[in-house]
Amino acid sequence: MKNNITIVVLGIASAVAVGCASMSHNDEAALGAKALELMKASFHEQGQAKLDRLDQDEVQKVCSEYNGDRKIPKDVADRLEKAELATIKYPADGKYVGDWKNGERIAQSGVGMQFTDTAGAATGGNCYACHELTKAELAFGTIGPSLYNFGKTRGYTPEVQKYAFGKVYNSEAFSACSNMPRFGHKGILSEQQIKDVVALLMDPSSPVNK
Amino acid sequence: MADPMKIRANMAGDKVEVKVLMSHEMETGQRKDSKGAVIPAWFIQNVTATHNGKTVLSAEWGPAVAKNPFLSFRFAGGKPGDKVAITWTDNHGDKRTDEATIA
Amino acid sequence: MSRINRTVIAALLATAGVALAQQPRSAVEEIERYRAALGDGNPAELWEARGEALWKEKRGPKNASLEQCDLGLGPGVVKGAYTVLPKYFKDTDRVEDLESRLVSCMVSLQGFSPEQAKKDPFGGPGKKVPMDALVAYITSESRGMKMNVQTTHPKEVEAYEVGRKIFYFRGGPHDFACATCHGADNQRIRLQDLPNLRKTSDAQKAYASWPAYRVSQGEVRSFQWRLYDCFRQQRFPELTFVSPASIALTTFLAKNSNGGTLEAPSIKR
Amino acid sequence: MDGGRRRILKGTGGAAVLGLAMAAGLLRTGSAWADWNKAAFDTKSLADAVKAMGGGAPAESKDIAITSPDIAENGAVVPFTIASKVPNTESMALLVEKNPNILAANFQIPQGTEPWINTRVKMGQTSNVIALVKTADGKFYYASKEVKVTLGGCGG
Repeated sequence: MKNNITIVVLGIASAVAVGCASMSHNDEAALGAKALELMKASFHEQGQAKLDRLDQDEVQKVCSEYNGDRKIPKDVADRLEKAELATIKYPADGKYVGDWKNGERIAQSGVGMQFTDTAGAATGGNCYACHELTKAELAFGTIGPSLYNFGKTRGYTPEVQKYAFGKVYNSEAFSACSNMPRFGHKGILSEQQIKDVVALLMDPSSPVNK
Repeated sequence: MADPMKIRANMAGDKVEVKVLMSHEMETGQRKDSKGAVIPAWFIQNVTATHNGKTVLSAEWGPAVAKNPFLSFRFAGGKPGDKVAITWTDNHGDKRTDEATIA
Repeated sequence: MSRINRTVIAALLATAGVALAQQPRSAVEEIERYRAALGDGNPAELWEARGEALWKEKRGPKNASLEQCDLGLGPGVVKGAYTVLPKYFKDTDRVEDLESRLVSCMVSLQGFSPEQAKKDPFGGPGKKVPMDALVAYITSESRGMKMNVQTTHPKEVEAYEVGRKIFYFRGGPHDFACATCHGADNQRIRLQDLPNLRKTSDAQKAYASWPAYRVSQGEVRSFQWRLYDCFRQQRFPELTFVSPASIALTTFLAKNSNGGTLEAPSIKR
Repeated sequence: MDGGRRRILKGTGGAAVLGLAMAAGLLRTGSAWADWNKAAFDTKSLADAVKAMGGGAPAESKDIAITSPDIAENGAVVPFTIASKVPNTESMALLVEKNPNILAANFQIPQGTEPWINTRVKMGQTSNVIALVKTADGKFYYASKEVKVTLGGCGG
């Protein structure tokens, strides 16, 4: 291992020496391995957050590589989206829309799954952190698009309901390397909670559609 | 033992502008610790500022004053080189006085 | 506030004769006013004063001060030192940021064990720790100076490149990486502006505004704390204080801020 | 905290408990009480606060100015400047309507000191904030403005 690191460092040094901005794939892979090794030694488990949170799945691995100026190739994106689409468990009862009032609470709440949070306690979706949803809430983020009038503009159809459910369940199935968490796939929100968030987006009486 | 205050006193036209930072928790008595026990209130109750022995400001504070309090005020009759002294007393009876020279 | 409420209040104020000087400002403009109003009178000054006293105080088993600590510009040089950190140090044979360098000096000069020196990395309610105060003092001595981090030693190069990988590393239940929130221009989380740390101008402004007095916590927070709490919110495990990954990531971010003027300790939400 | 104090006094009255309460800093002894208007700091409304300060109904005044941002990025620290042009202003107080207790701070302004104060208070939620002025002849005047408190940061 020690020899490997030395080689990596030499590789970097030479790359820098010639003023080369991009590195070869091999250098990147070796650096990635080194970074992971260093991270495993630099974090410790606390509360519900164990070290296995640093073990990346395929989406995390691929999307860590294709970042910033390196855009994900279309074939890789297609492959990822197809695999993620297969993970979505749509409600057995065929109903996608729950209670928008509860959905609003979920959209407001950012608690859950941090090492300071109680394990197993109800988690939020924190939708407002990244999205505009209603006109009443001024403190909304802009990492994601505005979802104001989501149902009103797209139509209150079963197809849009199903899409909204799937998107919240696993965003990577529709847009590879999206920044949005895979709320259903990763067990952040329950099926009922996702239905409630869908209601916030799709219920005609929800403030999102006012 | 409380930390010293940070006091600035500068001429602003014909008046002295005083700015003071105090080191204090200003605990409201409404918060709970991680075990659910109420953290007792602990806050500055009285602040007095004097210039040449004369009181130029006195204040009563409740726990709603922000942690590590900041206070600024202006008074007439001071000149560079004069001393401004500030004293605070908290609800534990702890007390601290610091002094600054008008610049 | 609803539009109706605003109108009612505007009417009330108008009745009271307190004329609204301007048209209602946007939320972002109001937040700017909020920040500006706090700028004058930063409680971080209380930490700076405490840190300066601690720097000169004889402490530890060797009953020595930190005044001979080499922070990167030679023993005892405090002014400007923060602008060259993180940096490779020959005596410890590794790259160190300010906090890890202070730990090294507490060990070598004052005779503390590494465990003792690292025991209380961050302050909290009713708990003042030397590290926060020392960090506030030392950074304040570089205020107004330009960041100037060099990666000439191979270990500095390695720290920078590994730090870059960590910046883009997605993990945890939410798939978050540093880049999730800090990889694009002009984004906000809730009302907070998110600097794009891939871009020089944003990186300069962001890095050079730490450490900071956080009004929400009433504490001066170091850059080690900034990373610690970002990773907490990323749902990662707990970042170990002055760990190699934290120093590597700091090297990446600090170097990207080169040329930026240090405006720290600052005051933040 | 004051609610707690009353509970202890009414609920037990035992000397040992009182001793403990004192040790815990819930109660205070000594003369400092004299120049701290506990009754006023216990009130929940503007009318009660003025009453506790020995006044009658306060009148709204255009000669009082409150300067602050309309939106606070964090309720833990909200900066305010209050200024009075009311003749013979003797004291100025800052009140936050929706805080657990309305009165935040009260400043005595002697002759020669400008009726102008800049300080920072905590706000638990979006609320009206009131600047209350007492004149030398014992009359009370006020002005108010709403300040919104937002949820900051990542919300987690």
